[in-house]
Amino acid sequence: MPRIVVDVMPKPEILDPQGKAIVAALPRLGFTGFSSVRQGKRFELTVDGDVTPEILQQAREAAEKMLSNPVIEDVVNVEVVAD
Amino acid sequence: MPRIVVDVMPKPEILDPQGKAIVAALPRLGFTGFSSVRQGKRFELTVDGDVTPEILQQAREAAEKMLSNPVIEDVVNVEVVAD
Amino acid sequence: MTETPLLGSALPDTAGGEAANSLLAGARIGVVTFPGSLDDRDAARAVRIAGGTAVELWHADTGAEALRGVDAVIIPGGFSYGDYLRAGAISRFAPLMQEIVRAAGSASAANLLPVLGICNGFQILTESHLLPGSMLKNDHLKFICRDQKLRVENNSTWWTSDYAAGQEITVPLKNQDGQYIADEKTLDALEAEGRVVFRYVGLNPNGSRRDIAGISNATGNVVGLMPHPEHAVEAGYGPESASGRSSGTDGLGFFTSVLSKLVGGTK
Amino acid sequence: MSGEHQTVETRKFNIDTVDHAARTPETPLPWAELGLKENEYNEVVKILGRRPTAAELAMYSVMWSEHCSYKSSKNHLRQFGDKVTDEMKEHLLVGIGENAGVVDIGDGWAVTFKVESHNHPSFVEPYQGAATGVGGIVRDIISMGARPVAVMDPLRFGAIDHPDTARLVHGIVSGIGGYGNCLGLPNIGGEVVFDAVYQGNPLVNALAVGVMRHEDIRLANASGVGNKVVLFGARTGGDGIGGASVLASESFDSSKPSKRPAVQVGDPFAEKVLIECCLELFKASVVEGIQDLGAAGISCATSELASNGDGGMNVELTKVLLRDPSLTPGEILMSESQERMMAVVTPENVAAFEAIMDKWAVEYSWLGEVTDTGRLIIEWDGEKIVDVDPRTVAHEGPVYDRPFHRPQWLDGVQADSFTASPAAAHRPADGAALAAAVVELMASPNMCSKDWVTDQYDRYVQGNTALAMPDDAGVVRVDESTGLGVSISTDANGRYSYLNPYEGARLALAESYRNVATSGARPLAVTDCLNFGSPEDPEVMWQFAESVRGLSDGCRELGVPVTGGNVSLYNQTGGVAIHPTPVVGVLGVFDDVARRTPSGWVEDGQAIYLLGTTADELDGSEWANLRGHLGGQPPRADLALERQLGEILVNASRDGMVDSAHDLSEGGLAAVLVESSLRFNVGARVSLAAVCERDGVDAFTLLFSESQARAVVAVPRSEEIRFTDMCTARAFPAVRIGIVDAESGSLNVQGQFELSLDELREAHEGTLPRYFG
Ligand SMILES: Nc1ncnc2c1ncn2[C@@H]1O[C@H](COP(=O)(O)OP(=O)(O)O)[C@@H](O)[C@H]1O
Ligand SMILES: [Mg+2]
Repeated sequence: MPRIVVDVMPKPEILDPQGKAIVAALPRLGFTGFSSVRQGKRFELTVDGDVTPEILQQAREAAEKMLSNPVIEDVVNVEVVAD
Repeated sequence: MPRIVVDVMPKPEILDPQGKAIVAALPRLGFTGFSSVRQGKRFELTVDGDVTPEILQQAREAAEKMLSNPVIEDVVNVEVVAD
Repeated sequence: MTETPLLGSALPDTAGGEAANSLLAGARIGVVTFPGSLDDRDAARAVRIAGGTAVELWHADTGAEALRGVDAVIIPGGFSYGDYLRAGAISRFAPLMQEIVRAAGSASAANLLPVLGICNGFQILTESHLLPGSMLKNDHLKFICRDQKLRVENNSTWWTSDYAAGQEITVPLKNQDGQYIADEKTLDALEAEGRVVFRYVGLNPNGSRRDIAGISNATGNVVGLMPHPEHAVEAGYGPESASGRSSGTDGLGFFTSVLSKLVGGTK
Repeated sequence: MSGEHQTVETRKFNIDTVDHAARTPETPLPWAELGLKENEYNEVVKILGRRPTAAELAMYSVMWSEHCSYKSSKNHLRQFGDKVTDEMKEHLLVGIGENAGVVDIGDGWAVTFKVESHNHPSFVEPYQGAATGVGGIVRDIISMGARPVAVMDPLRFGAIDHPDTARLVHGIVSGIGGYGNCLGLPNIGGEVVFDAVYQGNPLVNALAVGVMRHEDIRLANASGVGNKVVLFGARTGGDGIGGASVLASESFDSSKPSKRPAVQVGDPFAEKVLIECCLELFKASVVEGIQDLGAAGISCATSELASNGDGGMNVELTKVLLRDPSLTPGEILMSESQERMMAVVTPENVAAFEAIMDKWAVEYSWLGEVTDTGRLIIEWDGEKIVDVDPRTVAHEGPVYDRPFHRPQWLDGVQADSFTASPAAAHRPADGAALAAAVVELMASPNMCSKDWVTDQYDRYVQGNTALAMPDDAGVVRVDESTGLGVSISTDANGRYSYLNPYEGARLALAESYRNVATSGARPLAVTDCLNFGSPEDPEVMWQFAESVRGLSDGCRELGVPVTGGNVSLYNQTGGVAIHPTPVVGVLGVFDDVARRTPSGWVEDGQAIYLLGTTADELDGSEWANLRGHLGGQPPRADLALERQLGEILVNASRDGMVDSAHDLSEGGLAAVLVESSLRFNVGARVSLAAVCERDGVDAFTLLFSESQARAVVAVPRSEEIRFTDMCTARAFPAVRIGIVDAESGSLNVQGQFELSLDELREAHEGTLPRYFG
């Protein structure tokens, strides 16, 4: 079944405690090549039938209205993934 | 600066409580085209210099070892994103 | 951890009691502190109330000395490293955890370190693969704090020997990510081997598979559970009991169990 | 870890230096956008003798804001100090003016506590707003040198069925829990009130309490010339300076667009580490002065530290560790990034300080040092961008005597008494109607069980919680060897204050005091958070003035001082202000918390006594509220009577004469009978007849009136004579109204009704889950 992926990330100017905790821990495992990490959310919405333009529009709206908090997050990506 | 994106999703056979809550709430906002939702994580790792094969390998390992827990999650994607 | 004087020993102050006291006090139980540990001082208090000696262990210490020669270890509750990524995901890589994993899981079978993981400690033990399975967010997605009834399903572990098999106890439960999960094969194996040590009774507070509240490893020296026995060791500060006034002390048995096993020389 | 190596090359600003400002007096500055009034800006120019630099403008504008300067409230708040008696000073170690007040609780122990608001941020972003509210008040407590030991959260929401309420309830409750639980602070109480007046303006107040030894008390001052100034904790980002983006170009000649988040995001993990590392600093005695960073960030911390100390400080601003390198100097000064502290350290202690930071992996940077010049000088890469007398920034800001007058509409409101109104027409009279009324009351949004909220808070952590929700007060043990401990309650009733702000404030104090005494503790001190509408509205200003007068008079009558608190103004939507809501927190002390009194019945056969008298005081009551009525006068506050009742409750608890006690407040006797039954699922048989006859009221009034200075206690049979003798000796009215009944599983009000505890529980506990899931 087709899916729509929605990616939501904390706004760049907003503190991201999750990312901060990870970037501090990575070197302990010997991973030293990363200067910062940000942690966001990835949603996969399964569509019942075909991904019509209306459905995609619904996903966009849901992304803005429910899946993200516009005060602190940005929707960085809404795309259809075939299986 | 270049970034590596790591996507982690709950395993398909695991009931994802957050996804369940979302799919229950969507119709209340008039979004009726989706039969299921799963919520995973998206990490953006910023690389200091160039994304060498070694760095990408580090990201893959970090994804498997720390960013995900194989009992409940799959790493579904590790890719380089240019800015 | 010893900022304020603690209440005296919970053991009866009889003639024999004193000898037993000093004997118990000889048993040294380590309590691990990670950045973000919250119930470390509470766990240390529980050890002392049970009559043992609590020893502070620091997450960043390295090498075999990091364990400071303790006879057993408690990994307490809290939000180590904020638990932002997954509960326990980062603590697992702390240097001290490497030592604990070595001492508890891979030494010669005769000499395994007893380890108790409470709440975040349980999560850390699963992330470290000392215990199978993992934890998801509670099915209702909220943090929950309540007095929780449990059944002790297995009283032959290092941490449950002072309970009767099937005994029901009440201890506080408080967490956000407490839904225990493992695949069916693992769950069946846990059941078959008697490694389901505690089950929720009455209400399953988080959707855990098969009402599992706590489990052990195959040798019974490593036990993890979501509820907090260290918050039910002192009358007046524990869960409600029939007499009101927070007088429940059902959690004390965890700490007396390991102490009596240790001084009984069964280690 | 240290920021000594931070490079400045990447940060190119058109720096507005002090010299530049002196040379360019005509440059127009965006003072109005930054919230300064024209007269205030002119005052700044007068103080400096020139136009301010951009950085100075940032400092003055934020420090002279209502929030930081208390310019509208200062003149009134003075009464808290002016009315203090010697009795009230007895236990006071640190009074108003520091980060939080400190009281002596004996045996060398001291307690600090304070309540603060985070109302506006919580409306915009409920989770983070509430979370950072907890974070901010906890840092106030740490900066006094104390270990935080508990938090409380008095909350006000709009109507329970309004479409926006669920968003706020979910966000705010999980924000308070998310931060407090992660810090390891037990939540031991608070309030949840629903009222349409808070629809666009919920109130999120947070209280924290901390304990320390007397010798550990720390103050916010920078003394000792040559001592080093250090900033530590989280990095500085653009948090909370959304409105200040006009400073994006510090020369004001270009219009570089700037997107600064107005919302602060909290990192409770960072704060937990900060707590532990500060306590280690205190234990090792390596800091001379310390200040938390809250509103106005570095502006506030540097100017207050300097102004409270030897008067001078030099700071190099490029040393500040940044999360967002594009911040301008003015923005850095104004940023409200969370989880930061500033300290003053002697040169000898620098190494010890750094070792403790490194142990906890806390970032820090040395910004400058203390001087005796009387000037706060801030440089940017060696160039002077601030040169001010710190007192003019921190303490000598504008003070307004805002005009106020009693609203004309108040006469009409006060004349509209509930009992005479059409709303009271169908007053329940027979047993069946009274039973239905009791169930309706106890299921109503304000009187229903708050478990749905409080179950999301950890009340066990630290292992010292002796009482918490749903008892009258939260109680924590301070000294494990003796049982010495404290009890705290917070209360306010916006409807009472709307009807009569002077009495409303005294009533809030009375209830909080009564709650603490009911738990068995001797009340010692007060903190308050005054939530009001716009001070520029003379009628709101009058409500404010009356409330402060009432609270300060009340404190004098009860002999307990206000030790600190917070004022939150401009709580209104459109032109409509919230009800005046003076939240009052009272702290009491126990010699041994083992003696505390829970609010529910336990032991079968114990005698139930009602203390105090009941009059027809239904105006402003929960019952009138249920019938949509708000008018008349609130209940009479007789604080001498409250004091007497308090003494009886405290003595009875100390001497083991009562096993349970619950004070009467919102919902009156009806609420107490139900709550005391449900607490441990133990019912009772009571009779109202004797009290009705003595007080000349009917059963309905006795059940629902909100007369003050009352409580219900359960007395063991063996103690009855001693207890009644004590009441008689003090001439305090006490009537035996019934018996605890452990078998029946019901609340039986003889001759009126019998309600099963199951039915009551379902009604009482079902409401919040029904609305919020
Ligand atoms: N937001 C909250 N956080 C924590 N505890 C709360 C909150 N709201 C209510 N409570 C607790 O629920 C109980 C009942 O509240 P309330 O009826 O307002 O008490 P009281 O009338 O005695 O002041 C009290 O123990 C109170 O502290
Ligand atoms: Mg009360």
